[in-house]
Amino acid sequence: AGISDGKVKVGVLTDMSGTYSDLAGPGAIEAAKMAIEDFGGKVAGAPIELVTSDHQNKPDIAANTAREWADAGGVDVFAELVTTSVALAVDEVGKQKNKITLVSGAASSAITNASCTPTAIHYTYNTRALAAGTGSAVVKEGGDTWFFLTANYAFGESLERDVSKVVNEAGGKVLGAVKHPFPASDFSSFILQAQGSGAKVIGLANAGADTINAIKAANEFGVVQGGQKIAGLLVFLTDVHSLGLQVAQGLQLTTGFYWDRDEETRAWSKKFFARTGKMPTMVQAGVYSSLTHYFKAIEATGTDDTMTVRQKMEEMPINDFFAKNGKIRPDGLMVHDMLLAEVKKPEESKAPWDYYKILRVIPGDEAYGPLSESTCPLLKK
Amino acid sequence: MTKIQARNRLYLLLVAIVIGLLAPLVVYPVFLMKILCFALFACAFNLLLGFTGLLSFGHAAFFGGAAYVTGHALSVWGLPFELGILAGTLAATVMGAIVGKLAIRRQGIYFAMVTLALAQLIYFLCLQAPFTGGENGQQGIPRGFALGILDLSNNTTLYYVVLVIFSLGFGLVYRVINSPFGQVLKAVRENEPRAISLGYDTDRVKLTAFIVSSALAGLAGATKAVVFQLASLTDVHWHMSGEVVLMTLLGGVGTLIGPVVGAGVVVTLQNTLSSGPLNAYVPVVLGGIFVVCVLAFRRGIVGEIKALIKQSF
Amino acid sequence: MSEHILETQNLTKEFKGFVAVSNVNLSVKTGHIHALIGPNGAGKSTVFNLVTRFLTATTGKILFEGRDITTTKPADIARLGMVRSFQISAVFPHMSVRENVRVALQRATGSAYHFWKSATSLNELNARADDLLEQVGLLSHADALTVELPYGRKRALELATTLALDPRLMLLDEPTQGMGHEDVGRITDLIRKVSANRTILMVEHNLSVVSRLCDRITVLQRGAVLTEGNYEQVSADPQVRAAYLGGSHAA
Amino acid sequence: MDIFSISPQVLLGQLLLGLINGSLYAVLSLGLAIIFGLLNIVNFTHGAQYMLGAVLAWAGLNYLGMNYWLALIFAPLMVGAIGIIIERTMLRRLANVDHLYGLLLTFGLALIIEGLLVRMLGVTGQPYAGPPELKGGMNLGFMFLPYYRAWVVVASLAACLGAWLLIERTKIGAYLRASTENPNLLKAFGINVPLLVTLAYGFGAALAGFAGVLAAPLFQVSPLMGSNLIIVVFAVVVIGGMGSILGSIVTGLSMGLIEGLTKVVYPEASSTVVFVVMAIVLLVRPAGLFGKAA
Amino acid sequence: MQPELYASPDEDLRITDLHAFYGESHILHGIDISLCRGELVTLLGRNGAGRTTTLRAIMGLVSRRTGSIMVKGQETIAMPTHRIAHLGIGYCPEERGIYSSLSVEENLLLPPKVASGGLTVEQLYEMFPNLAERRNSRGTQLSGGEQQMLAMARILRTGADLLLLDEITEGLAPVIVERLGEVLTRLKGMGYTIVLVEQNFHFAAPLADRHYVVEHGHVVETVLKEELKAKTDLLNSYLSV
Ligand SMILES: Nc1ncnc2c1ncn2[C@@H]1O[C@H](COP(=O)(O)OP(=O)(O)OP(=O)(O)O)[C@@H](O)[C@H]1O
Ligand SMILES: Nc1ncnc2c1ncn2[C@@H]1O[C@H](COP(=O)(O)OP(=O)(O)OP(=O)(O)O)[C@@H](O)[C@H]1O
Ligand SMILES: [Mg+2]
Ligand SMILES: [Mg+2]
Repeated sequence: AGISDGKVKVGVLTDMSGTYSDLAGPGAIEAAKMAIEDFGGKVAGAPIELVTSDHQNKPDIAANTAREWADAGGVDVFAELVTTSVALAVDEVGKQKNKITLVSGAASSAITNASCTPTAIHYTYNTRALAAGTGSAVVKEGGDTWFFLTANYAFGESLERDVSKVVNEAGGKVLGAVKHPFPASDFSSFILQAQGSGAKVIGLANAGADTINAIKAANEFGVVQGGQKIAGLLVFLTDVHSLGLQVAQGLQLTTGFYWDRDEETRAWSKKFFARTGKMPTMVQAGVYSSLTHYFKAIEATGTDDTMTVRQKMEEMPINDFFAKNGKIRPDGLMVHDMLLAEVKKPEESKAPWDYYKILRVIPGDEAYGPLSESTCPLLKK
Repeated sequence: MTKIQARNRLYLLLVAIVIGLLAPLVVYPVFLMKILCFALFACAFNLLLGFTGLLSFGHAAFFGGAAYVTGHALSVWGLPFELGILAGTLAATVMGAIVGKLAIRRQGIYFAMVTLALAQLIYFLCLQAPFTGGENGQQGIPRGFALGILDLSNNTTLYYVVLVIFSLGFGLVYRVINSPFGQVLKAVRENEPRAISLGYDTDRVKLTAFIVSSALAGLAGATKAVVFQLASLTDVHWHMSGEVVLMTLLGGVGTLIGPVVGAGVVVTLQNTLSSGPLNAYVPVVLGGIFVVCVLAFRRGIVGEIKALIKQSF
Repeated sequence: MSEHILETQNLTKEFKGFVAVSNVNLSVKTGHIHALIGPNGAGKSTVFNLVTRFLTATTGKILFEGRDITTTKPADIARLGMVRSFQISAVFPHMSVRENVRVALQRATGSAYHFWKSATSLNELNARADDLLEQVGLLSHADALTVELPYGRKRALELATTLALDPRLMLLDEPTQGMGHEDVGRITDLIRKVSANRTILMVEHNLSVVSRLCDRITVLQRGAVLTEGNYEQVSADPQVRAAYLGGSHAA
Repeated sequence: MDIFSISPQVLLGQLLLGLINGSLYAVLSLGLAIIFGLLNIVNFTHGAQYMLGAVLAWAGLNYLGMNYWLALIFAPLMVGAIGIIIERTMLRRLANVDHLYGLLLTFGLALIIEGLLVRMLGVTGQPYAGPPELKGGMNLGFMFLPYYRAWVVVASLAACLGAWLLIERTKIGAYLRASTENPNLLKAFGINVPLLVTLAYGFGAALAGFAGVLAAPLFQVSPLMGSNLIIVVFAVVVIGGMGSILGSIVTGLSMGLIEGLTKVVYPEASSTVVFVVMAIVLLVRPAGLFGKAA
Repeated sequence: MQPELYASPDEDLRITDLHAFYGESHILHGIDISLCRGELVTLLGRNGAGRTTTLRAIMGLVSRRTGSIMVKGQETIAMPTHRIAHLGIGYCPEERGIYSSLSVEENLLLPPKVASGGLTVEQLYEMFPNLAERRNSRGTQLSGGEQQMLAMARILRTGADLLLLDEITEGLAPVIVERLGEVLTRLKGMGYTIVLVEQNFHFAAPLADRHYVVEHGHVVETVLKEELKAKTDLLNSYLSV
């Protein structure tokens, strides 16, 4: 088959100015550039090109750009795609136009279940993994009664659902939940309700600014002093960075990647830091890793024909700074080890961005669950 | 004089038609369709703002609401394309009738605020209602076939269908403005108590205008849903209401083709900016345009051009 | 057709305790030019507003051609054939003078909601519009933009618009207000001319106009009817002089 | 959960929290009402000005070591000054065109200010530690009340009262209303309307900035913190009756309470309830609760 | 330039070659008028002649004006409106300009004092009893005539001693008109300087020292009190058909 129109074109669709621009955004684009450079700017003899676009968190804009790139722009692969609505929209386009989509930023496990497509790969993390990580870990430590603050939209709900499942299976109990509007600024009232519930653990089934404000409020109302535990179900490094350790300390969270884990991660992250002035989030690292893996598959097959590459990506295990023995399942889910981390106390932190201590490595299969659990229609044939 | 004008109009029309027909050969059809959808939306909005003197700050509700209904009709009920579009438009018309009924009793800023408030309620419903798919929106809406034969999954085919829809909508707006009803609208806008004393039921007049406008907004939304094969919250969000104001203002409030031009410019900007070096500054640039328009050329692009022509005669 | 085209029975209007109109029994003979005079704040405009339903009476009844219209909508009143002109000039400022009149003519044609027809269908009304403008001496300004007319001309235009509805009963609130002598003269003649086949109820402070036009005059004071009669009778009434005309008009 | 399962204590707590947010609404809507009352424009920049107040406080602390109390004075002054510049350079030119344009201009400005700050600070924003003097809180039995929140209520109410007296108890109030109706005639009476307008806008903006500083320790200081708040505050102003000073204050507080209740009864709707109220009020009482019927 | 060169000390108002514009349209084409302290002059003319515009131009309420307007020896052509007012001018506009959002009393108290003197509120209420009666109702709820009274009363409070009055007898009952006549005579006696725009010639005639006939933005005729008899026909030819 060879390389379509003589080059491999990467399209990064991300949120450049909105809520997710810190955890993905410019950093993700930088990661993509690094991936291309480190691969030598060429794959299977063909030059690699990069186009990027700001989808402003609007699925229609994302879909529009994706479609245009596919029809007129000769783009072969889409990457990053933060926030679920965008990911779903672009996966749909990818399916029609037969282009691979490498989802790194979006969370919902639906992407590889009910709404899975033959071309979509969900790479960095998903709600199921977050749930399994934080949920079971916290229950193991005796946090067996939960109360959720849930962002009132698909993501929040699927997160709550997944965690509740885990908690119940681990013998814990969910005492209640309050669905807060998205976005919300004042969480005092919800925190108060959580306190009132008497649950041992307050689970934050939300993200970004909501999580941050919730944690601030919890801190202000002395939740932790009151003997309750906060479990941030989706917390990014950038969130902790902007919260500050003073407030965030002791917070337990699950992440797909942490820059300070070992030599490899440090080496790559330092390079990233040098270019962006920030340490990478798991999303940004995921973009690098997913693209690199995609290039390798092309290198190996000598073609950028979608299905061939997709096949190859599935066959090849992923072993890089980002993932150890990661594998892509037929439903498109990239299964890899996750990390259960706890935010350090200010005095424990020795350097800037030295935020997490890793409590436990959660084996991929435990985190993401067996393939048999997947409800992806594609599997039924 | 008026003869000349009429002739010029005719030429303009012909040029427009030719451009419309040839455009997809040079420009990416889906992009064109997006412009057409927003252009129609803006025209509908301008019918209120420009020709009835009512600033609705909740028109997104009709636009996005219709999109959802059409999406549902096509993907769940499996209706054919035409009926799907019709369903969305009807839904918007009904919403328009209700919102309008409540809102037209107020003037000026208050009208704007009531419409905003009611639109927020509709937004909330869309967020909560199961059939909208909440934050994720409705994905993969089937395009289906027009008249049962034209395969709309082909962008170019779909483009011409959308072009027809747009032309119908635009034609309707034109007709409304230049109709006996249009005259009455103007009178009501100018001096309502006097219009009443002349025996006009001004509330009914305004309501009629509002319903027509929301129906057209709905038509635009419904079409958009088919084009992008998705309906999402962004279309019902109040920012969308703000955007359509921008388009109308930029193009020229109260001018016929102003909104079309405005929509074209804004959409193009959004597209080019988002993948250009400025991609992190889209809101800033849009904001900038707002400010410049309001301060420098309030008549909007078309308005200014008209003024120029007037002077040069 | 009844003898009295308009009747009010114990018409009363209170504004938060303040009685602007109290127990006014007014009956306007068909075909008359009937004037409502009285000192400022006597309640003339309020009576107008009540009769045309721009205000709702606190108590009392209003009969138009024998039909009770106490609760009819203002717009419908106009359709019944009773039209008012305002005390402050009421025009459509950014429409041409001709269009102003045409809008009024249009209502009768019932094309108000025809948003599918072309506006050129209204040109057939131009002839009648111009004819009306002719009568008020505005034909030369037919294509001018109304805002730019001086106040007096605006009033003239308003009258033309009112005439366009060809009402059986016309209520004119100070039709000559703000007009130069020549206009006053013309309007007075005009009113006489159009009164031919209709009834007119007017508020007017300009006594020369009243004396020249009116068959019957009702004098209001503090919201109540002071007296009624023709010009001679009324102007002879000492009460009226004291309350309204004042010294200089004596004898 | 439904209302019956709520213990009175919890309810009390929620109402108190509602009151706290309400007092912020009050300050914001008061500023908005003044601006609307005098310039007759719906000031879409208000949210951005509120955010600026918070950001300036944060910047002052981190770059100049300016403590909270100083920030409470200087940040509003800065925001007010910026407001004055905006009014002088831009709004001024819209004085005698349709008020819609004022709304659109400020809408654009808000986009610009927020957009630029996002590039500078990032969206996740920055934490701002409140004044050490007000650390901790008291246990009211039914809830734990942080001292700082108590302070917010006191400060807001004081600000509102001050502004209200200034406007209603002096002739300024009359000028304010008159100049919206017919500024030219007011000039002809010898009143320097342009100056009046400028100051009023500056004052309104400063109030927004003040609210911003008050809010800084409560929420994450982020460029978008005002963008969603703003339309809620609009609703508050409309409910109170546009341009009605007292109306905006009272409504601000009561909306806070209503929101607080909704957060317990039907939390999903807590950000929407204000609009429900607004719709109802406008239908029943067009001019708003305190507005004089036009 | 030295005001003295143009204005004699007791000259309150001197307008020379005044041109005024509304946007594009050029309304006044060189008006020349001058008044000494304590004089009362009228501007007569057909509708649209430009009398209101003249007054608005003096107050700086037109979009553009050129020429010279000396108020009490000061050039005001470049002054902002509010400063002009503080030279002691009271303006009563044709459209009355009553504020609907203010009560009658608030309307009355609205204009700030521009000079010492001026009538007290009590004096005004005694002059216009209707107002006293309605003092607490909203300005625009007054009857047409009552609004006219209010507009007039409003400026008598401020101590302004140069009054620009536009059609103040409009819509007033004869009794009130008479009373206004007396008021003006009284004011004149008190040394007020008054420019009166009038339709009602019979009202103006006995009061005025001079009549300026305005037509198409020019002063086409100046008629002194003494000449009235002689020039009546001339005047009629200007004012009537
Ligand atoms: N909406 C209102 N609210 C309160 N009082 C009102 C209202 N409208 C009119 N009035 C009062 O009712 C009385 C009668 O008003 P009206 O306008 O009928 O007088 P009028 O006879 O028309 O006087 P004019 O000849 O001056 O127009 C006046 O004293 C006026 O102040
Ligand atoms: N806002 C405006 N824009 C344009 N032209 C105007 C405006 N106002 C008045 N004019 C024009 O200016 C001319 C003079 O108007 P002005 O009001 O001074 O007349 P006037 O002498 O006061 O007559 P009257 O007051 O009796 O109507 C008129 O021809 C009028 O058309
Ligand atoms: Mg009256
Ligand atoms: Mg005049």
